[in-house]
Amino acid sequence: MKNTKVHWTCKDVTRKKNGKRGELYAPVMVRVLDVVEMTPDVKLIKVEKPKGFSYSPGQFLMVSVWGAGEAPISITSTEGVHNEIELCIRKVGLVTSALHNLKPGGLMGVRGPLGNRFPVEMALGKDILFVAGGIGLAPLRALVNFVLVRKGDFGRAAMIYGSRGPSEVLFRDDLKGWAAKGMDITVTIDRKAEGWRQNVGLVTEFLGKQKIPIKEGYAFICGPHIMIKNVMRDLSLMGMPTTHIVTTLEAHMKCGVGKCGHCYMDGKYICTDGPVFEYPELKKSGAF
Amino acid sequence: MAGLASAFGSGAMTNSISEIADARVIFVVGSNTTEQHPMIAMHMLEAVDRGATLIVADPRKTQIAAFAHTHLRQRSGTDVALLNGIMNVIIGEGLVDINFVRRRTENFDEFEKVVKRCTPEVAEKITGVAASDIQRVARIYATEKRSMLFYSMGITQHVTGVDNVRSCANLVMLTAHIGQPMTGLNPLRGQNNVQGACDMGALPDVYSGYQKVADAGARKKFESAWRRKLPSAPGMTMIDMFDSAREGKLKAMYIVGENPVMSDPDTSHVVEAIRKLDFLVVQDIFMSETAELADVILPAVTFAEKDGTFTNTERRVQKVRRAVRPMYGAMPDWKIISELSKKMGYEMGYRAAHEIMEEAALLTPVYGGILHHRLDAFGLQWPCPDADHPGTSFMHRKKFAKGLGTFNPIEFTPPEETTDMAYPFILTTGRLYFRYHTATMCGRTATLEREEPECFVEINPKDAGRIGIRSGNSVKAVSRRGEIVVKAFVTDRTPEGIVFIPFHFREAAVNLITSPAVDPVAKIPEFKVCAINLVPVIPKPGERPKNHYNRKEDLKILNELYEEPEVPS
Amino acid sequence: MEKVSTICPYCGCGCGLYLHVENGLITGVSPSAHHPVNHGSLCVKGWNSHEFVQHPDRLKYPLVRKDGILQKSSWEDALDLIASRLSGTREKYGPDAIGILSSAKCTNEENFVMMKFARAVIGTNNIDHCARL
Amino acid sequence: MKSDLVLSKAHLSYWLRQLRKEADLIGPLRSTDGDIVFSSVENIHDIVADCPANLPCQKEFLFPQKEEMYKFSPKGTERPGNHKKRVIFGIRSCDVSAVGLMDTFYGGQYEDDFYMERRKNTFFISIACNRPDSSCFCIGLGTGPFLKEGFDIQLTDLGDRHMVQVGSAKGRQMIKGFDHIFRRPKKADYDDQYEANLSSQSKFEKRITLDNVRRKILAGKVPDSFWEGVASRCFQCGGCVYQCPVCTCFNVVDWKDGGAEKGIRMRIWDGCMFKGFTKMAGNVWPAEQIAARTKRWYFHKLLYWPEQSGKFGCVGCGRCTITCPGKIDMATVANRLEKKD
Repeated sequence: MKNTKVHWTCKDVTRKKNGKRGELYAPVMVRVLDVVEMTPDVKLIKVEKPKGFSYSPGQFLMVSVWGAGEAPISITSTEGVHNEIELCIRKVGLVTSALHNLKPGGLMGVRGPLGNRFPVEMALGKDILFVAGGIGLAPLRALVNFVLVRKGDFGRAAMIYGSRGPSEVLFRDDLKGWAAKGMDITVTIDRKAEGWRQNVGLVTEFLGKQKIPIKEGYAFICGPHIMIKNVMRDLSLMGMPTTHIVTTLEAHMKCGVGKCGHCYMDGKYICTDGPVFEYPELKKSGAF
Repeated sequence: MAGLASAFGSGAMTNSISEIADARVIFVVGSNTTEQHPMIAMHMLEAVDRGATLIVADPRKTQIAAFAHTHLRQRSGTDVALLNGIMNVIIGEGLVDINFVRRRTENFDEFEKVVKRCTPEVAEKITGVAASDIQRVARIYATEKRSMLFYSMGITQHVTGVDNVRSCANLVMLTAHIGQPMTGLNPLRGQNNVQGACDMGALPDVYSGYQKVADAGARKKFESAWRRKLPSAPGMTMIDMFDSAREGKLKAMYIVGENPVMSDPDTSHVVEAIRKLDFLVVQDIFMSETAELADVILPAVTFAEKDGTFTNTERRVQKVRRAVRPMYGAMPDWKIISELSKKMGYEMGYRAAHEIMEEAALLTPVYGGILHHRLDAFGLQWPCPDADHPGTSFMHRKKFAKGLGTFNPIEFTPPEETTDMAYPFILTTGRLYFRYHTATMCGRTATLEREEPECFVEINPKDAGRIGIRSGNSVKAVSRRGEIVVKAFVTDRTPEGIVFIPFHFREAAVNLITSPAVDPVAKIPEFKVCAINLVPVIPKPGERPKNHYNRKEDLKILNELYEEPEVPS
Repeated sequence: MEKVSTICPYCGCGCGLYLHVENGLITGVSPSAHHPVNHGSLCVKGWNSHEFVQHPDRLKYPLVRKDGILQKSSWEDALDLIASRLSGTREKYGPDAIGILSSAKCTNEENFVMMKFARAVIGTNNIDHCARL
Repeated sequence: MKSDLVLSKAHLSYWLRQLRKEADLIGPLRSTDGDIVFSSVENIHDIVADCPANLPCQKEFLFPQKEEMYKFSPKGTERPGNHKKRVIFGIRSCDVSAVGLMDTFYGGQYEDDFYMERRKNTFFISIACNRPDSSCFCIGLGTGPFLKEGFDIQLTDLGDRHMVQVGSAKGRQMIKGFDHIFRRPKKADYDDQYEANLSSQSKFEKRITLDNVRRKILAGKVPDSFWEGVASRCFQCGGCVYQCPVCTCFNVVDWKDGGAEKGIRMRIWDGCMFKGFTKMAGNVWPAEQIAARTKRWYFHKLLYWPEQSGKFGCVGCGRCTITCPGKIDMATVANRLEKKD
């Protein structure tokens, strides 16, 4: 098991030819196949996969609606598991509101896939802890599905997923499916809610309660900035080597290809150097 | 400008912006200069770098106040008491320039009587500024020779606005800080061409160049040039017009490039007045709240599509040049009015903007030499009486425009609205750096729009603690006239008891709650003082965070899902 | 590429700036290096003062309210309507039943024409602007 | 690759006039207000060739402040594009160096087609700087006043003639077919060039070694309080970013034409000095403090540029010195840091 080579479902993205050669900012129009309302302000939008399009867990798309603008959205589907590209979109601004108005059959523009991927090969044969907060489950879902279809290549998998309230728990079917595949799942909500018999509290309170050996395990984290910061710190204090802690960051982006400068942070472009970072890279910056 | 005119005979910045850097003392009253007139603040900062003393009097801790050597945080609406206190010290300590007062001014004795009563201690009680600070500022200001005094809307937008300005004028005359470079009394005008609009006589009582309509001589001159009989009684100010419309007397209005629905105090009254009109024409570049109520809307052009002149706050008349053709089907305002006049049986016959200026120069003594062909290379500063005159960088040299400068005895009167148990906070309104007026222009500029996307209320940490709010919380601001909901922004920029709300935002139009009180002379609304209460807005249970998916079956599914997770092998 | 020297439309400082024009489109702004007020600087509003000029939200044609709804009109019709309504009001209620608000954003020439219009054409001194705000 | 020629000043206008037949000729002209501006040349003799070095920035010709990217409508999208050929005469060495930095930035892994298209069509005739302004400090950075490479054509004023150095294929294109006006330089020409070079160097008022500054920052000798002091004077005008020939940040904005589904997508200059620059959807503001933003601008130019490309993200043009209303420009700050211990 230890020596099994992971068979990547895709090649690494060639960094130049996105869309037509030379048109860096021209979105490719894709058709919306299905729209699933997950919570009051989160929708799962499934779009057709353009020919020759290939991506890895952790990458994102610049999604574009003419007249509203563009926004970076991480891909939540997994190649080889899903036929379509799935995007999990929370309504927060102009672009995401426009996306929420899309109906099946409508068109949206995409550019990508952009950014790096989760370096999951480093966790081969090891146990993995996923820590997600809110919409942060979306990028991790791609990785979880990736790992679970290659169950033999990895050790145990566990997840802590924090949500604001019961109604905001995303991907319920997936959670159920993962649990069925043997994943240890802890779902927690921030504050007590009527009728909720599950965990209450921040994700950090549940760290170390899984059957994952902290010192050898690997952690993949995504969520709000403050959650990422605390989880990374706590895990490293609990003894997880910092190189085993990986996160993916969200940032304001206008181009997605390292030109517009909006996501620039301490010498790194989140769009091209990230969005996936290992803890040591981030520790240098004051933000973490 | 009424205050300045009654003291000096002319209402404008007496000195020039380029003199600021060489001043020794800069006294700024009621002006958030770094944010509202950044390029003037740049000169002030330069002066400070060269060793000048900067004194700022403003209740709020603005950025310019952070550079001040002395920051006086007087209570809102107590400027007269503060200035009288300062002048009391100047008189009491013998710092008055008595030669200047004797030669160049009148009515000093009356004035002295009033100021005598306002000792620094009395002023301290009213303003909350320590008597020692008042004394220090008085000494600094009076003893340096190159002292410039600046003021802005923080002085004028009060019921006592004219009094405030007259007090400033008194201070300047008392110390002879006028009629020389690097001195003077300098109002910083808010909009690009307010000065020009006043100069050109867009006022109910004067023609261009402040020639009174009631003055038969002036009227005759205009009548003969325009070949029409002109009315002699002064007309209505804007505030009067809306009052008159509400009473059903004013029947039609023609509004050019203004948005009174947003910018005027007590919005609901303005809307009511406009709805009563038989006919409203609005001429503007974008759709505005006022235009939405109009019967006819005419598309005008922006500064980039027309020729003409703007007069800045230092009286500099400068050329605006057409850069692009008028967009779409829009026309310059002067052309529209010209066309309309023709249809109403009066042929103006202008073919270009410079022809209008030629006529204005002919009829306006202070603009006598302001002709377009002379304005390349940064314009000319009026008074510029003839075509050879080089313009005037500082005014009132050797004598005031009206002859002798007049001291006006000013007693302190409290603002129209004072706080009480029900309305314990003083609300002051104003602009933000990234925004401008009612946001028709900056709202369509990506960088500006992004920086301050939503309305807020600045509140002191102590007050915030007392009513139990934190930054980001929603608060309801309630006055005797209405209420708006805004986000709280807790900061010590604003002193205790005072809160600040910017007026640019349509969603939270602060003028729904501001006071309709106006200065009796200048008719400037009291935007800077109004009593309000702040009430935290607590989201009702189930409202936010939205929980309408929190149905029983949902919970059941979730509970079942995780109750007995399968243990991984 | 042309550079047109003009004055900033925002506050009363009256900073000198250049509008950059290419093929009839305004592509940028730069400060006047020797202007006595701004000496090669501008504030954020000045730097972005070009953007709203060619915004598609601009009013494009006269609008006249018909049956309660604002409808597109020609200049000719709109001006005819205004002329007849203003003349009618003046005849019925006298010139002082008409009020005119000029603008601090308009040029001197336009303000002069507005005041001439109010005083000579309408015959009222009811003219003012938002100087007080 | 490189070749040197001499052009009599009497022939300069002839040469430029011939070049103008093929392209839009842009040069430094005197405006109605007396400022020098770069704009299309109508009359060749209006060009002010020997003005001081504090010229407006050439960045707008390659990366305009507002640039239409796409026009969209229900029928589809259209890319307006810019194929206009331009010869820009009279930029200085610092700006030529800045164009080099821009090329690295906008090229690379992802190539910015909007920039590259303009770049491809732009030809520079630069002037080796013999009249540095008091704000200039290229001399400490090697980005001027005289360049050894990186230019298309570099002119050096030798009194009655110009030394014409050709440094690129575009440069060769511009002299092609003009053998009748150029001649090979003689020793005396090189002597004069050396002399011009020497005299220019002595005219610089500022000598700033950014390397010292960088080392100080890296050694942790610059506390945050220093940056807070700098930031307290920031007017948030964005002038430093807008005027910097190396700053490249932009925002992308969609303008919709009323209710219709048509409009334009354009990019406009943006700056890291603005609070909203890093604001994320849903009103999340990562870099709230002005000090953090100010620091970022300096760190990008002083630390990260060298880290990534071996060159400072500053060419010493001194434009921020002229434009900054708070006087917290690169030269002033670097000077203060250099003196600090």
